[in-house]
Amino acid sequence: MSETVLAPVSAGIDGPSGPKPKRRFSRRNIFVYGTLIIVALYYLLPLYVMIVTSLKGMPEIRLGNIFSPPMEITFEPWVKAWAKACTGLNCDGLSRGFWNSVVITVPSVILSIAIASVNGYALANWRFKGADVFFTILIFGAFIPYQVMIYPIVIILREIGLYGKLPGLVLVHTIFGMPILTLLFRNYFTSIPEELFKAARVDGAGFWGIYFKIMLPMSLPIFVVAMILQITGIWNDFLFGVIYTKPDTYPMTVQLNNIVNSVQGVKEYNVNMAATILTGLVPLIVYFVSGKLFVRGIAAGAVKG
Amino acid sequence: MLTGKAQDGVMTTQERPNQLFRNISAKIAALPMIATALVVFLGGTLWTIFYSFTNSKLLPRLKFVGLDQYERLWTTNRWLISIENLLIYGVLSLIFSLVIGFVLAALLDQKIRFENTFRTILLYPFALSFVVTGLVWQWVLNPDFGIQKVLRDMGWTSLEFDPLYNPEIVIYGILIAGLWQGTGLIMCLMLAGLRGIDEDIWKAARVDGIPMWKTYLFIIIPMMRGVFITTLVIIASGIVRIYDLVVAQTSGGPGIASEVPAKYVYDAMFTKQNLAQGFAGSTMMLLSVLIILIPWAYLEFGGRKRV
Amino acid sequence: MKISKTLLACSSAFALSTAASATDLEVTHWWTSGGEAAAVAEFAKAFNESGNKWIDGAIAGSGGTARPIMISRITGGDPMGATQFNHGRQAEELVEAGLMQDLTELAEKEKWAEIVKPKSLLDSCTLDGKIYCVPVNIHSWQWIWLSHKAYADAGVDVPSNWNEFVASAPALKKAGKVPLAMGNQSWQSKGAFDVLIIAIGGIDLWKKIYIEKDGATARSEGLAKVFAEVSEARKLSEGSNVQDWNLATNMVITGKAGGQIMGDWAQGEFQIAKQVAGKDYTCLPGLGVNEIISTGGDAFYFPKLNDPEKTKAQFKLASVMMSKQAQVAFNLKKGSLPVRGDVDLASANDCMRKGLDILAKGNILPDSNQTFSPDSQGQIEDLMVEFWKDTSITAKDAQERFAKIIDTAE
Amino acid sequence: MASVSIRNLDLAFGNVEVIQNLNLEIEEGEFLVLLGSSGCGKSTLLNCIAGLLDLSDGQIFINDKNVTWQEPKDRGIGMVFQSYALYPQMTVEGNLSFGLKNAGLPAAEIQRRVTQASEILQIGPLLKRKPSQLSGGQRQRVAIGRALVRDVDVFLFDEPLSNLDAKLRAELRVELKRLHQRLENNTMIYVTHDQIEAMTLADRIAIMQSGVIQQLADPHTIYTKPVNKYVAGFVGSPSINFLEGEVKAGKKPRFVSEGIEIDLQRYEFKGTPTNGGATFGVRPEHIRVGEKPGAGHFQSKVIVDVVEPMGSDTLVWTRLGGEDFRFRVDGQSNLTSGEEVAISFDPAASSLFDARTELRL
Repeated sequence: MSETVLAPVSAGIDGPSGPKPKRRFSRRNIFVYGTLIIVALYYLLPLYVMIVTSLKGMPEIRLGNIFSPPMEITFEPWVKAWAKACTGLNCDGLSRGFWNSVVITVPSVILSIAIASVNGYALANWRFKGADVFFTILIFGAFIPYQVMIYPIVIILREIGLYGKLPGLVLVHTIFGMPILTLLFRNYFTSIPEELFKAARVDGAGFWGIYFKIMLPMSLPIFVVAMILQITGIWNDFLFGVIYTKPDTYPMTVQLNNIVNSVQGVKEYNVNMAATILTGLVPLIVYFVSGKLFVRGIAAGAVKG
Repeated sequence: MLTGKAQDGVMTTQERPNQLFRNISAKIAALPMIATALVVFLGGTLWTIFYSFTNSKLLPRLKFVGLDQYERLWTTNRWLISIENLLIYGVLSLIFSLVIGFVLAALLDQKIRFENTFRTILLYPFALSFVVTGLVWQWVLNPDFGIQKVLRDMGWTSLEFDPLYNPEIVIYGILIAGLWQGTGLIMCLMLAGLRGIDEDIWKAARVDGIPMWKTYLFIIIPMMRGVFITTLVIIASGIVRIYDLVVAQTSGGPGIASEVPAKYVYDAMFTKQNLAQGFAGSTMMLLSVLIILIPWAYLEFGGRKRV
Repeated sequence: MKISKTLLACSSAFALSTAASATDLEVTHWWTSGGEAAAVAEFAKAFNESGNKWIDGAIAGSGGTARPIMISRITGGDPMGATQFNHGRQAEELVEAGLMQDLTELAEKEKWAEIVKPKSLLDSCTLDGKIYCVPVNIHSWQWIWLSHKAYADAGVDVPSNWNEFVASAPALKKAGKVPLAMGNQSWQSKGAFDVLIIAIGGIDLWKKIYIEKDGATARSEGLAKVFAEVSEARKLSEGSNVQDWNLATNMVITGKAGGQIMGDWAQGEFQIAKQVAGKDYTCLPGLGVNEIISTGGDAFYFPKLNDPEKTKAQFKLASVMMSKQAQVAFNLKKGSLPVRGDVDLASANDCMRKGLDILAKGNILPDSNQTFSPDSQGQIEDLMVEFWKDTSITAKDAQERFAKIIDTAE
Repeated sequence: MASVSIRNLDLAFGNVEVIQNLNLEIEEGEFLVLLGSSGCGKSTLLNCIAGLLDLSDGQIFINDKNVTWQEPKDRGIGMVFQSYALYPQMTVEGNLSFGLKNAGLPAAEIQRRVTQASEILQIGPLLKRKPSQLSGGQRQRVAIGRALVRDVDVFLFDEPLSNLDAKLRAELRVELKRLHQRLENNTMIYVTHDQIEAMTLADRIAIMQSGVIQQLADPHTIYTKPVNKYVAGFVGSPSINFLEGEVKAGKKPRFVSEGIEIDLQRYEFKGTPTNGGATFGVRPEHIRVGEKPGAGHFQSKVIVDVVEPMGSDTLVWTRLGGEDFRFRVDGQSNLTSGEEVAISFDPAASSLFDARTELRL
């Protein structure tokens, strides 16, 4: 080391010195950014089409191509989608469904996460006999197509008297959200050092004490992940929404389906697209706002198998 | 020592707690899970299998017909096409999801600028429901005003690009939409996995002069076993359940070229009012799920022991 | 408190029906196209005038989307006040399970047996001598709708029967039109096939297969001719990239397509588009070959409810639906024929008149919904949609598969 | 009166026997170190004592109370973990008082104990900080404090110093010793794989291997009179020299190996010496260089192979009896490789093990 310092200056005078120059347009950068930009365009294309179409009038849609920007911007389709589009005799668009979706989503998200987090915690830290068996069945449940389960669920809900009521729908969302959420929480809690759990036990905290005072405050990242998954999942649900609700409590997705499929004369693509964007707005906003937390949360242990 | 097992402590004569009541809070807390697992998933499955041996129509009834439903199932063209479609879609979706997801994650992991923007763009489709995804892509792929028309207007008049209206390739049209919606999440999972890899590994590989692609292929990917397993569970469960996307995009058409098992089951149960036939289809689906799941359970619980 | 309650009860008991306390009744149906919605609004209006309130539970898509929801809700113990089904056997098991309201008393009081024509409609509603549903309209499948504009553009005359239609197809194709508009949904493919059996194979062939379920006939030469014809016809429908029937109809309305084989409900769409029969479009019952109509249609069922007020409203709705005014108003908008023989459709248009004439002559067939179980229907639908859309299936193969379904049909 | 008593303890995970029929009596106020390499079952044993693991069989008494089936919190123990296990979302004060709050102690009492503990451990100024704002040493102090405030009779330490750097480790070691002297009535059970910690802290050391206690004795005995070859090899740094050979019994028992013969008359045999294969062990620091050997001492000339200066002293590698042989000389020594030196040692300070049973002869 010291020898290099003392080497004759002339030896290195023309050689590299100082920070290594960074080329902005190195081949690697062109490849990385080029690929990403192309992929990003592919991903953005449908959104672009949706937005552009929703701002056009019907004549323009019929004539032009779907990728050209609107010549004349109109918000009429948005107004119509939100407040005027008809299904059968109801002509109040999506507006009615918005609050219904909120009313369905909020309790479902809270309950499903509450239960799944406790499950994951019990599975990770309080392993009891047979826990693995139940967990395996639960994961099996993640694969069961919802359609297959409609009939048994109808019967179960009928037997416990919750069919057609909001608690029933909340229960259904909780049940079908449970497998993946439990997996996430279990993996996360497993990644928390076990000594922490042991220390808390020595300190006299019980099952719930440890859960609420130790585990919960440490689990913000995974709760964010779970919340994002559940909000989008439940908000986007159509099947349960349509089967387990009534017209005046239809969630937004059911209204969307109704609007899109109620063709009166010609298909109003602009209204359909506006309705589609409006319906997707809540989960989209959730993603745009908390996308960063989402990745961080997943990185924080959710994926450690 | 002096004390036999029979002798208890000097001061205590406590009963050995019943095994059932050990960790009683944990068990009570797990009750919803146990109930869901047993009543809904296991119970529902057994119920479904049980009634698949009957000839229930609109309502379940106990008139047994043996394996008739299965015989009919496997001689029905639509079911066979559904299975074939699921296989094609499943294999391709699995491969492409993993490859694209991983490559995108690796690109995002190059300490690039605007990482947040790119990630948001790649992830946003996941926020949209399958119904919305299906509609948008139905629209983009529509030959009368979608990509085909645009390209033809630009002068490429001989172009045929109507995947949703060509029975031969319709399943690929659905795949395009499915990948668009799902790879963002896979990318996120992979990215999280990559971020969990020790920086020193990279340094070591760099010092050893191992090319980047080799480092990924032979060092990083094997280290991400856990991520891959979670990802596989998520992708595979999505594949088996595929339904909404097909309904929104093609309704199984043209003809029955894009039918999938879940749709067969649903239609059999409710449109054809032949519950038992639907249950037979369900049973076959559940069976195939088990085939996927058993290796997973083995890896998860059999492979390692926690001490 | 007690007194006021009694008073309330009395007042409601003595009040005229129009002044009865308003009861909300949720009615589910899958009528969401323009013509359909306009028609169902007539029922709603008539029901609301009776002092009750129609809560509209339209489920868009088609019967295939809507029926699962309806059935789930009824079996799940949270039924609606009234629900649409097609004439026939779709609700059979629900009735058997005792989930549906018995309407016999009302029917006898209002003498439905005498006014409903043809009587077969009421028979479909009857199980063990009791009546469980209200037929509201007669729909027939056996029509082809032809666009004058399309033929004018192509420079050929509007055909007057199926054979002329096939002959004119090349000219249409040349003019960039789709000769035969056809939605992608399976029930449309099957419907068109059924119609072609009657037009090409004749009525007896149809009866042999669809009523007697005779497998040998299904394998016969007669049906082979039909299959051969369909295998040609399917080429005429290439290019109609739409799902819904009314979008296909719209292709005819706008002159993008030459014609469409579709039931008389298509009429409502022409009406909404302000097109005039004979001037803008032509309708040919029985495809201009065998003039006969099937008497399918829609019926309303009333699931049993616990609330006596609602039950009362249900009977009211049943009565309203059968009433003369509502029948006329509804069917004019819907483009279907009324179920009562004693109403005057003075304002009926050309096509409806044709239908009424055929009905009066008694040239009627049952609908396949009445003769087949939904399961068999569904199997035929699956086969037909595949056959129409996949030209690689030969007529012979398709016929054999069809015959197999008929063998086991219920 | 035994403070902690473990009787016939068995523990198995599935089919894997981790601890077999283990018995251990620990006196009140004793500082017992469980020493062993990783996987020997020492931490498992500690977890059993804490009640964090269910045993398969046997009993555990703490203060003569059978606690076999009791919850950790009811056993009167405090525990300190290797990774500190501080609750990250709580302040130091919160960490210290968490257990007390769970026990339902009045606020004033909690306050008193927290203050007292923080004084003892000199963490008073840190009370309002979060664990993430503390250095490793500070964290471990807090972790010890958390056990301290519980005012219990038995402290359990699970490798508490392993995550610290060498300097801090030495500092905290002394502090632990001080703490033990101050709390003279408190029993401490300390798990470590570091023999220096064991030797410096312990009243008694239990050396474990494969779930079995090999030797339980005071550090000096362990060091000078290891019961078997494993213990001899495990304790001591640099580790003991082993020579393979055989014992020739008789009036003048000798140990014979390749080219050497050691007179065993000064060696204290446990029984009567018999002929047979044996391992002879002598610690590097017991070897004298260049001095005139005493009566009955072994002496030989060896060639220096490698010299490892370590500052205070120097380790010299050579060969004897066909084996690597190490000895320790003064740091000032200027031996060089290839040099010939005369060495000697006293067999009385050595150990001899049966080649087959590996037990001390």
